Amino acid sequence: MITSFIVENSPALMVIVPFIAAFVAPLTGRVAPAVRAWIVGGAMAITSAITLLLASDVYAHGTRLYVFGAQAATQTIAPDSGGIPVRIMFTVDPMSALMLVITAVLAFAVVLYSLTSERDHTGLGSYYTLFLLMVTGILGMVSTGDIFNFFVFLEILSIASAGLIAFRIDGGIAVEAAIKYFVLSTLGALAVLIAIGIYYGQYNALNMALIAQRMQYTLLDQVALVLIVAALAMKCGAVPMHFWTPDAYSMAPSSITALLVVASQASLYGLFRAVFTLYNVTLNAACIGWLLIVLGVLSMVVGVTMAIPQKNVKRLMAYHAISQTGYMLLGVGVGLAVLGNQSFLSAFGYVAMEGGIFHIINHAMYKGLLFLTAGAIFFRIGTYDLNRMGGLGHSMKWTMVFFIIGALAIAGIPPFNGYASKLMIYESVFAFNPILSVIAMVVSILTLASFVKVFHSIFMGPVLPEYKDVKEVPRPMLIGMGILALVVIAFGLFPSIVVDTLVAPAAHALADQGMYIATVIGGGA
Amino acid sequence: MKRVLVAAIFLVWAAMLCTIPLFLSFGDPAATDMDTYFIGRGQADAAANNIVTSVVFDFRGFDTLGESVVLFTAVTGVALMVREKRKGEEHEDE
Amino acid sequence: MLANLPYIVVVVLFLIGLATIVLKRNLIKIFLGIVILESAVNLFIVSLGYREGGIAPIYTNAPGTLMVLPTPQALTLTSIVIGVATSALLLSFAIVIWKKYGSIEIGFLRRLKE
Amino acid sequence: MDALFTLDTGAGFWNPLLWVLGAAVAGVIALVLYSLGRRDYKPGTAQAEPFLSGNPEPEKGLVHVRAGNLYWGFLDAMEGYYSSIVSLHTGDLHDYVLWYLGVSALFLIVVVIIG
Repeated sequence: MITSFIVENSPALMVIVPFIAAFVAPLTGRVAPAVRAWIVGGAMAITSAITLLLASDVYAHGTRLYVFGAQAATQTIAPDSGGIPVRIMFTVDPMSALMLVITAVLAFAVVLYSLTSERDHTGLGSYYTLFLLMVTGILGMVSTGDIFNFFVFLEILSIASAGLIAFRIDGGIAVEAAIKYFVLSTLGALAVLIAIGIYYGQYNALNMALIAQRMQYTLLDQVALVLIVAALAMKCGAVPMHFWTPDAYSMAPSSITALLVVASQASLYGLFRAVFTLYNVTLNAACIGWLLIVLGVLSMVVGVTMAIPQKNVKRLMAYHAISQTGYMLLGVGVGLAVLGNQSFLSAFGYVAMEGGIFHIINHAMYKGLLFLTAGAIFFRIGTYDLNRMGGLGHSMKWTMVFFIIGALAIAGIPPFNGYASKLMIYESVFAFNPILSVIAMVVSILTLASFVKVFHSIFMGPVLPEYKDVKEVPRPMLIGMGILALVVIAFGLFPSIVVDTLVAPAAHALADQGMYIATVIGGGA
Repeated sequence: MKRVLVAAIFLVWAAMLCTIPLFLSFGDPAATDMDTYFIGRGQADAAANNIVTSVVFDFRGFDTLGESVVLFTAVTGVALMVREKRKGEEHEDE
Repeated sequence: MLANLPYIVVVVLFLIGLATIVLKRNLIKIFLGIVILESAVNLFIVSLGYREGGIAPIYTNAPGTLMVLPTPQALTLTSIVIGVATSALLLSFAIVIWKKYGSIEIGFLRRLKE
Repeated sequence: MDALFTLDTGAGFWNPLLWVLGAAVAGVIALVLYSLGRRDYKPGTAQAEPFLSGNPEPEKGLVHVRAGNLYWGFLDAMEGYYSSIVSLHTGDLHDYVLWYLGVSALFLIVVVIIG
C-alpha cells in the first residue's frame, strides 16, 4: 500500500522531500547539529531511494507522466480542453531517468562527504538548505515537461549554486567567483525566458510536447533556438563561454564542486532536450549538429591545454571538466548531425549518442570523485596549490587510491569506465569524420599527461617536513569517495550492461521525438 | 578593435530582438486555445472569479511553489553572506 | 510596426540593460542593468497576453466581453519574484565585496584569471 | 566470453573482463621476472642510500620535483599558443559577458544563414 503510493507519486516526492528537509534543516541545527546531520543525510538517502525507484520504474514500464493538480496524476489532458495539456507535468522518460540516477548517486555520496568535510564552518544551516535546494533544482530541471517550470528550476539551481560558491567568502575571492557565475547564469536564464515567451506568443503553449507538436521553425523559432542553445551551452561550460567555470569550480567547497558538475550536466541535458525534443527534424540538423561538434572540439582542445599549466589543483580539474564536456557535445552532436538519415543513424549515429550520454554518467562519477579527493587533500593540508604539495601518498593512502581510480578513468585507461564511453565516441565519430576522432584521442593523451603531473606533485616524492603529521581523512569522507570509486569500477568492468539497460534507452528516447509527443498528447503510456 | 566588435555584437543582438516586433503582433495573439480553456474553466475548476488567481494558484500552482522556493533560496543565500564568521575560518588560497 | 510599440520598448529596454552590464564598471550599476533586463523580459511576457479591446480576466456582474490572456500575467508574477530574489542575492554579494575589497569597481574583481 | 560483458561499439567491441584477465597474466609474468632478481640486496644498510658522487643527500623538501617544473619543455614549445590563449582569460566580468553575447550573435548568424 505504502510502496504503491510512493511509486505512484515518486516524481512529486523526489522534489518535495529535499525541499521540506531544506526548510527543517536550519531549524534543527539550533537544537543540535547532530540532529541536523541525521535529517540532511536521511532526507538525501530517502530522495536518492525514491529517485532510483522512479528510474527503475521508468526503465521497466516506459515514460512516467505526473500532472500536478489534475484529478488524476496521470491525466495529462483535461477531458474538455480540446486535446491540449494545460497543467504543469513531469515527464520522466529514460533520458530524464538517467540524469536522475546520476544525481541521486552523486548527491548521496557528496552529502556523506560534506557532513564531515564542512563541519568546522559557520553557517552550516544555510549550507545544507542550499545544498538540498540545489539537488531539488537539478531533479526538477531534468524531469519537468513544462518549459516555464524548467526556467523556475533553473533559477532555483543557479541561485542556490551562487550562494554555495560564495560559501567560504575567503577574503572576497569566492564571492568574486560567485558574482561572475551568477551574472552570467542570470543572463542565460533571461535569454531562456525570452525564448519561452517567443514559444508562448506563437503557439500559446508551455508544455514541451505541445510546442514540439506545433513547431513550425519560423525565423522566431530560430531566434528562440539560438537563445536557448547559447544560454545552456554557456551554463554547461562549452568553450568560448567557459570562463566562469574554473573560477566557480575552484572557489566552491569541494563537495559543492562535485555537485556543480551534475548541475552542468543538467544544463547539458536541457540543451539536448531543447534541440532533440522541441525541434528535432524540423531544424537543419546538420547545421546545429556541426555547431555542437565545433563547440565540443573547441572545449576538448582548449580545456585540456589550459589545464596543463594550472597550479591550483581544482582549477586544473575544472578545465578538465570543460574538456570532458566537449566529448559529450561531440558524441551527441554527431548523433544530431545525422538525425533524419536513418541509415547513418543506425550505422553510427546512435552509437555516438550513446557514447556521449554514457560519458555524461561516467564523467559525473569520476569527476565528482576527483573533486572530492581534492577536497580531502585540502581538508588536511589547507591549500590547493600544487607547488606546495608533495609526498602525501605516504600518509593518505586511501585518498591516493581513489585519486588513481579517478585519474585513470578520466584519462580513458582501460578497464575503467572512461575508456568504455570514449571508445564508443572514437569509433562512431571515426565513421563520421576521422579527424574529429583523432583530435579526441590526442586530447585523451593530454588528459593523462596532465593527471600524471597532478599525481606526481601531490602524492609522490619523500614525506615533506611540513606535512609529516598529516593523517588520512575521516571515515565518512572516505565512504563518500568509496561509493563513487565503486561505481567507476563497476561501470568500467560491465559497460555493456550499463549501456544496454541505461544508456541505449535514453539515447533512443532522446532521438525519438514522435514517441515523446505521443506519450504526452496521447494521454499517457 | 574591441569597440568595433562590441558594436557589432550589439547590432546582431538588436537584429535578433527586432524579430519580435516584426513577427509577433501586439494585441492579436496567434493562438489562444490554452487561455480560452483557462477563462472558460477557471471559475468552475478553481472557484476564483479572477482567472489570473486561478492560473497562479491552481493550474500553474507548482510554478508558484517554485517561486516561493526561489525566494527562500535567495533569503538563505543572503543570510549566508552576512553571517558572522569564526576567527581563522577564512583562508586566502593562491 | 508601430502598433507593436510594447515590443519595441522591450527591445530598447533589453539593449539598454545589456549595454549597462557591458559598459558600466560599478558593480551596483551592473546589477541594475540586470534588473532592467528583467523588466524588459517581464514586459515582453505580459504584453504577449494582450488582446485588442480585452478586459482584465476577472468575472464581474458586467456583461461578458473579450478578456486578455491570463497565463502571461501569472508567468510575469512568478518571474518578478524570481527577479527580486536574484537582485537580493547580487546585492548581498556587493556588500561582501565592499567589505573585503573596499571598492565595488569591476576592475578589482580580477583576482581569478588564467 | 559471454556476450553480456562485451560492449559492441558499432565497428568493434570491447570486453573489459578479457582485458583484466590479460592484465592479470601480464602481472604474473612480471612477478616471476621480479622473483628472479638479485638476492644480495639488503634494505636498511648503506646499500639502500642514494649515492650522489660522494655529495651529501639534499633535504627531503628539496628532492621533490614541484608541479611548476613539470612539462616545462612542453609549455615552452607551445609558447605562442599559450601566450594567446591565456591572455583571453582576463578575469574581467565584462569580457565574460561579451564572449557569451558574441557567441550567441555568431550562432544567430550561422543559424539564420544556413537554415
